[in-house]
Amino acid sequence: MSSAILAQDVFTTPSVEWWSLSPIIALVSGALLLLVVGALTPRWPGNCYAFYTALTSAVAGGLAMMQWDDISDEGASTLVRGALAFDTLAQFLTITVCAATLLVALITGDELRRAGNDGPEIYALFLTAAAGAVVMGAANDLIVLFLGLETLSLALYVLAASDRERTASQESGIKYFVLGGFASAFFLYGIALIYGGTQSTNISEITQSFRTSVLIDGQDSLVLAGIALLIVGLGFKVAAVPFHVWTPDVYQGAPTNVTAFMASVGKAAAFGAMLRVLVVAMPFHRDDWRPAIWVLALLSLVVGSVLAIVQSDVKRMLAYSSVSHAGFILVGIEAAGHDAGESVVGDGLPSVMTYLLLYSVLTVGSFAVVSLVARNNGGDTSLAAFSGLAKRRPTLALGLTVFLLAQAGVPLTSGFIAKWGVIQAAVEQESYAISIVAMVAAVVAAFLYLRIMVSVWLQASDQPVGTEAIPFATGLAIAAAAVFTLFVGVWPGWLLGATETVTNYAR
Amino acid sequence: MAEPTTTYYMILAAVLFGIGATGLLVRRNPLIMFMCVELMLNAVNLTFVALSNRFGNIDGQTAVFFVMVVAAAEVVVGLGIVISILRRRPGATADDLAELKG
Amino acid sequence: MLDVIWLIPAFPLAGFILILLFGRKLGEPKAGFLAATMVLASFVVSVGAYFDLLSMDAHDRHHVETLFSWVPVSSLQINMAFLADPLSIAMCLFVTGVGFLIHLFAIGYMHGDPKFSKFFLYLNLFVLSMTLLVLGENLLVTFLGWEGVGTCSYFLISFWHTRDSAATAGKKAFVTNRIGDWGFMLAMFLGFEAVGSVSYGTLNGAAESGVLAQSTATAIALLLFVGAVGKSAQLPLYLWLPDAMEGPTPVSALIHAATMVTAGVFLMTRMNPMLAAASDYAPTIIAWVGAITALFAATIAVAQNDIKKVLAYSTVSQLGYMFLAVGSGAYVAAIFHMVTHAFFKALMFLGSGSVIHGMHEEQDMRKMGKLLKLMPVTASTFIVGWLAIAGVFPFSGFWSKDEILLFALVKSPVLYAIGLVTAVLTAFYMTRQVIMVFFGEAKWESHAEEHGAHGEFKPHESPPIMLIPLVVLAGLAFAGGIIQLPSFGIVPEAWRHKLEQWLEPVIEAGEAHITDTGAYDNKAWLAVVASACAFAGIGAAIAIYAKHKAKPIEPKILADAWKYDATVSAFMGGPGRKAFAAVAWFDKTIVDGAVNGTGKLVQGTGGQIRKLQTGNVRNYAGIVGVGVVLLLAWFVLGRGVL
Amino acid sequence: MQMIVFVLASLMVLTGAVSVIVMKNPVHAALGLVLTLFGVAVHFVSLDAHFLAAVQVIVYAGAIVVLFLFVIMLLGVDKSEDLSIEPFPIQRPLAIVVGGGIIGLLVAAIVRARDTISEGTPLESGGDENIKALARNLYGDHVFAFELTSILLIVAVAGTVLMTRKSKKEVGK
Amino acid sequence: MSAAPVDFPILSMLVFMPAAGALIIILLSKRRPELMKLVAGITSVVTGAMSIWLLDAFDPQNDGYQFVSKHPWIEQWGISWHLGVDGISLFLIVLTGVLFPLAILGIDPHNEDPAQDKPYFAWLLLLEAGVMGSFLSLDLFLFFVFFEIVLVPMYFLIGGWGYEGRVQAATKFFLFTMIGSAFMLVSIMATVFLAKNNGVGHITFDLVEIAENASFAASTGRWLFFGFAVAFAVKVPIFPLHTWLPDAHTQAPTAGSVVLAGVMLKLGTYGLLRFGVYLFPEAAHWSRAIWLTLAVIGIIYGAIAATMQKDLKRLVAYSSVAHLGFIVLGTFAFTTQAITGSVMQMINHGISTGALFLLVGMIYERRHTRQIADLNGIQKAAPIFAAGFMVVMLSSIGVPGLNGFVGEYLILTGTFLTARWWVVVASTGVILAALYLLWAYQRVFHGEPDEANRNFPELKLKEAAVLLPFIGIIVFTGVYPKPMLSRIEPSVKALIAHVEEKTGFVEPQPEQIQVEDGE
Repeated sequence: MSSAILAQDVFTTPSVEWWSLSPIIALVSGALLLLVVGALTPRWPGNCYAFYTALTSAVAGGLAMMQWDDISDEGASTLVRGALAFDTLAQFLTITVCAATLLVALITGDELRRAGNDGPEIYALFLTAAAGAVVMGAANDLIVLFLGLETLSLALYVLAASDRERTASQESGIKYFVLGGFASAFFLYGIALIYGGTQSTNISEITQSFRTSVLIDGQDSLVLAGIALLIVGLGFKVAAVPFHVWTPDVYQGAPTNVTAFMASVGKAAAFGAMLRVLVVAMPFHRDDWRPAIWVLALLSLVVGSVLAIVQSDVKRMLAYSSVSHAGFILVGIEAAGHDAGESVVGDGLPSVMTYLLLYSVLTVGSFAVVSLVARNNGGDTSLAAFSGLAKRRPTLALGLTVFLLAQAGVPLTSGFIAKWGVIQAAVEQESYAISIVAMVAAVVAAFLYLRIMVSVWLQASDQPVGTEAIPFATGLAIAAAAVFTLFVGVWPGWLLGATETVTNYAR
Repeated sequence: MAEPTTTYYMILAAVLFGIGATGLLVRRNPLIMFMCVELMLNAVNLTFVALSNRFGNIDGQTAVFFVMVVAAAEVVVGLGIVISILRRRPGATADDLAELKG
Repeated sequence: MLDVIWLIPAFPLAGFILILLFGRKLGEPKAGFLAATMVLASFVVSVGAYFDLLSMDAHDRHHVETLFSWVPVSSLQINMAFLADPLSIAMCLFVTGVGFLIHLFAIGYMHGDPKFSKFFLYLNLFVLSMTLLVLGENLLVTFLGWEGVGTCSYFLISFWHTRDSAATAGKKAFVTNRIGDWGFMLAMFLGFEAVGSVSYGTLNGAAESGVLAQSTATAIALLLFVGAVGKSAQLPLYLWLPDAMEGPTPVSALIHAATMVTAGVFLMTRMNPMLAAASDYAPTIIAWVGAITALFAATIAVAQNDIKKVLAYSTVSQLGYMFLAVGSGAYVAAIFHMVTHAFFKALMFLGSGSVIHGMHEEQDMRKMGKLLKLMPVTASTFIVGWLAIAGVFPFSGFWSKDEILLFALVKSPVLYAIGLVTAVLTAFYMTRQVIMVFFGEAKWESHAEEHGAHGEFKPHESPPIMLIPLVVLAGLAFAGGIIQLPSFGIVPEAWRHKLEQWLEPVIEAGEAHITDTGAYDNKAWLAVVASACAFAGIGAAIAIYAKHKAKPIEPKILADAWKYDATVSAFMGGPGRKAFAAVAWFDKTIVDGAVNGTGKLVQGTGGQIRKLQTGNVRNYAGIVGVGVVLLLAWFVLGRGVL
Repeated sequence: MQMIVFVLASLMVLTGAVSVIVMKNPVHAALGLVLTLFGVAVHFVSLDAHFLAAVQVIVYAGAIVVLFLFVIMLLGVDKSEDLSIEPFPIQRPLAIVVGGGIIGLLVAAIVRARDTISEGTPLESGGDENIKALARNLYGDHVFAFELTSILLIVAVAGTVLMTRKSKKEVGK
Repeated sequence: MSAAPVDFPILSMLVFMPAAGALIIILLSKRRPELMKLVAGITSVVTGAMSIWLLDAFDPQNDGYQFVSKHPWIEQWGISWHLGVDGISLFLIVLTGVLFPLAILGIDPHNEDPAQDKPYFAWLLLLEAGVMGSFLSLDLFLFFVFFEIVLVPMYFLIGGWGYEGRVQAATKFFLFTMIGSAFMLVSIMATVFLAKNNGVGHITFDLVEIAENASFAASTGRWLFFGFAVAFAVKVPIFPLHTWLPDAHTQAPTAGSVVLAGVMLKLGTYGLLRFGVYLFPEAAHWSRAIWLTLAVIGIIYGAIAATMQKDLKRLVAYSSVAHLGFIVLGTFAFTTQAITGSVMQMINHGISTGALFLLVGMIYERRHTRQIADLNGIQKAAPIFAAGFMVVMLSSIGVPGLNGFVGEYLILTGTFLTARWWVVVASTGVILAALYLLWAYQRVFHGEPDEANRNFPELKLKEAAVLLPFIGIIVFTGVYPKPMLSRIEPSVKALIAHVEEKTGFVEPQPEQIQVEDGE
């Protein structure tokens, strides 16, 4: 009987390129190992969970780097029957995600052990979330992309709510979850409509179908509506106005280390996905989606910076500033939209990639400092808690200043390179208006960073000197982030050289 | 009597989706909000299946399969979060959770 | 000697530096003598230069000494260069000469002043600037001196700066002068644009050779005149000069009578070819401004009671005379009167200084009188000055005034008439002053208690160091006329027109030639008329103030200088100040307000949008939903169906 | 025939859906959801997606809704919610606009594209063809996605554990 | 060509030396505050010495860029580390090199907490590095980097060591300037990309390459120029974008004001010359009427506003607005005299106004007030101090024989050739200058001192030592400006030749009438 079945249909299992998948495998197996062993062993001493997690993500990132050269040699390709793309675009995102995860892991350890609920689950969630993020960036199939998105999101929902001492944490969790589910439903419907228009969910095939048959004057209305809904879903994840509404509340409510993870890994993955969907899959509709992105960018820039300066809670400020940063990145995507799919393309894609990496490091660093300050002020993250930080912990203040200046886009910091790249890409496409708006928004946002710096440097401190103890791991993370920020600010050549290659992605 | 074409099913799905979205906006009970999300997901499923039938292309049904998995996972996590909240403050509605604002 | 012409300014400069460094150590009176010596040295050099020139043929009396290139930028090449020619040397001679005498006087006058050395510091700086002014080979060097003397006069007027009136007067002088400088600068710019240089040689050469357009020449001439009006205290800018009397009396004598205020006249003389090349109305304007100023100031002088104010207004009036001369093309006469005026006006200022000194800083003539006995030297020298300025034969003033009136008549009878009236008034108010101060009854006794400081009060004669200059100046004021004697048919050939022959190479272009006019033939008669006027004035004054034949007519309006000063100040303090305040308000409220407003606006907007962030998850879902609808609408309607 | 099934099933779907959003009592809402799910399952059947129809009934109507009801009971949040009051007056009009807008626009798009949706050869649905095809597709083209769902489930499990595990304090008391 | 040994990168050193000093200070332990000033002093003095050596080694005949050092920095974007100095930037470099040691060694920040010395000197040195870089950069990107980076130290100096309203002023200063830079940044990029297709052929940020080869369409060039112009107009500042200046000047610590007035404002005027006129001759020449008008407004308006100020420091700040109006006037007159005058006036203003702020700072130290109303009769109490103030003030008024006059005269006489009527109005500025400064002087120094001012301390030896260099330069430059002018002129001539070549403009030359003197 069974033999008969086997006889009548020949089923060949797909070939699996294990080596190319190794980064994802590393992350997932790391998570599983941690869960299993962690469940069987008593609580690990010291910071072992954190360092284990950091190590895992380091390994994954390292693997991705090793594969970099293979790609530049053999060129881009797809894996497991076109489920995943294997190109520098994906690898760069993988590296970004892993780097961010590593830093977050380092600050998480100290955070959790202080609260006394250190345990394997959270780290496992971080790792799996990272895996989901990597998948999002590498997905070559909308379904795979969706699954990656959900993996990341579900983990983030839980993590956001994971601090059960603070009701704010749970509130942020439920808010994030409800709205997230809402958004992913739209995203899914978008996939369905695309499927209706192209008979496939595979990006390569989708692009192919457009190449063969181009429907004019809106007969492909299903695809158009699909793109709209996909933009909604992704816009929600990247916190683009008006889909940003969750950001301030969740960023503020979630534990600071989780916030850092959202702002870095979450954004990076979502933007990676956005690039896949819009630039890679929909080049033939670039004139349809570019204006929409233009508007989203504009709104995000303006609303983000304008709302940021009226806040009084630093985490919330950074949340809004992340919205305006999203606006900047969208400017880059808009620029990439001008020549998406062409053989020779401008700096749009590379600039976005650069921005993602640099911003991820920046934001983790900033939130790391915030977590330290908050920890020593009874969880208070209001601006008042920061006043006189320079008198208490000059080094910490210096680190924070570096990150803030970088976010403001002051030269000789990585933030300047990031902004410059994006604006340059936009100007190259002669979209001057949005560039100027972006720069002006940056000035408005600068006021925010100045406010923080003022209270850090120029205001008196009510706490005794040395209130903020700097635990080793967190200190390490902050130092690494700061050094990286300055180093790239002065010597960005190598990074730009690397991002240049992402333009020949798997088609 | 005419056969219902794919378009019929898709329109039905669209309506269902819309109802779900509306529900999420009007209901205050978090559990019911989840249900509304489920409605929206089902609308998507219906679309997928209708299209897969129209194309004679199984991918659509596979997608539905995955959607169901996701839906299940989502509900599990969501209920987990809700439980942990409601355990602390019973009978809380979505409107009660508004400490964070501005 | 000509090639070391630069020594003339160099000596005062040296004095300035020495006193700057060691002034306090030297102290009184060494600093004073040092300063005086330096000026004397310059005088000696000037004399040497004079004889050098004299030894030359009239038309070669022109020597340029270039020290270094000052402001060289491509087509603009300005040198720090000195020009030694009859005019500049003549100026040097009397600037340094009179300057020296006044230095001497000041040593006595400033006795006991805590800032004794600083005073001479300024004086030397002044002489330096003044010599630069007259020696300059181009407009810019002259301007350097021009501003220098202005600055020094500012320092010296507000020398006793703890007195607010002094401080204010100094500021007023500087600012008013600046208004004139505005014209001077524009003249320089125009000159550079026209001939690519600001050196006198080039400018005047261009003017003479007719290369220069008449309109340009006119503009330059008039703009320079604006400068002159400021510096030489003509209408409408004379305001600062009366106030300048706040300064120590030697300063009034040196700067505000003898030298600085005559710089304007010098400048116009120096640029006489330009004036000649200008349209006819240019000199006419100058003549009229001069004439009107002369009369205007004379009327005011009639009613002044401050011994120095009288002299101040008289100075303004006499300067008006000089410009009348310039405008009439009588450059020789202008310079001639400038010199004689320098003598007798310096003399009288110093005399008044001596009186003030003797009266213990009392300046009100109504509290003086009968000083002839107590201050014989002062009195007698002062009387010489009086007769000179009144134009009594044969005092110096007689000759110079005659010259001017002669040319004025040729220019226009009206101007001549104004000149005569002014002459009458001059004689009148000077007589009035002499009577009030030196004759009549001693009113100061009644004021003795005011000076009760050293018991019984008695005015005293000044020390010899102060009297010597008086005597010397008196001599000059008496005999100054010989440098420019008319013929009258009796004066021997060799004695006539010395100054005219001397200046001839410089002013030939501009000098008006009147030998063929009727006025020239009746010179003698004109002289008689002038003398008659002088005596009329003197007589009237004696009748009123000595014999009390009639009540003095001193209307308030004259005492208040026609309310002109008051009006201007009222305008400055009122509408002018309001306008300035309005600008400041505009800056603070509108411009800066706009900037800060923008900031406020942004924050306000933030505050509004913030309200959308209610914290309620269903509202958030609503916002997202709206976003979805809009996006869909764009794609489906915007790009799709429609 | 087909049409009648379609209409009836659609009625089930819509009534269920509407009752989900209007029923005061969460339990009733859950039952409305069940109705919808069944309706969808019927549609699946009439669209030859037999396997999915089965899964729909078992997993959805079975597991998920039961889970819902279970939680409702467990937490005793079954007391009916007063829908007559709406703290945000704008919320409901907004909801109508959003819902209506979404429906309208999607329908517009669907209708506009009705002729351009390409017609393919229907899948043979006799016997277990459907499930076989599904299986091939699942373990063939979508094997990676299939594996990925495992990670998704791990997250769900770990997450729930983390969420519902009593923290030391709670254990303490 | 240049006398400099090729192997010694003098210009790069000028930038790195202060930066290195700042780094050392940051690394020093803050328990040794006395070291901070030492290190700062040494590095700044060495930098100053190098700048003076540069002055000596500079070849006056050569009108090109000298001591050029060029290394690729970010190849991907065609950006290189390209430094060079010519007659226009030379004296700004020297001024920077001289001003900073004086500000660092001569002015006491009055830190009640000695630990504060560390950041103070570090920021100052960083500022010096940034300013040096801005004046030396010949690469658009590089220039922008330095142009922006100087904001940060200045922000912290004002905010950290300023007076009562410091934070507000610092923020205003920072944001206002950043807004300007926002436009410039976009403009820079657009320039580069458009230049690529209009003559340059490849992506490069090299100033010289673009300026020499690129040829933009008139309208394009004007837009690009506008972008740059906004940034510089804010920095200068030009009416009506000037309102950050009084606040920043008034609130900044003395050293900050000195540096701000001395060199930082020059970033704007220098930028207008180097990146406005040189890069977009057509646009600059086309828009000159606007600039001249704004400049004249600035002159008159600044002077009038200054007259009505009650705060001495604010008064000096507004006088800066007027003075910079002159500089802008000369810049857009397009004649050798005017532009040479402008460049010279940049230095003069740096010296005189810098010195004025120094003196006002001393007054504040003694009396803890800047209100003119609270001060009087100081000349009686402290004659030497008053004398010093007087000299500096006269140079600011523009009295001949002092530096201020030469620059002003050149600007006006040069501008007269191309914009006569603007000059006629602008010249009235010299009257107003006398008015507001003398009035202020009278109120502060003249009169009988009251109780509070009777014991106003006389100028101390240390203060005199700081003041003397200023006065020395003031007098020397006024009497003998030739060495300066002869170095500036060739570069200016080259610049104007560049403008003439790129536009139809021809510099008017007054016909030289040669009359052999004296008949």
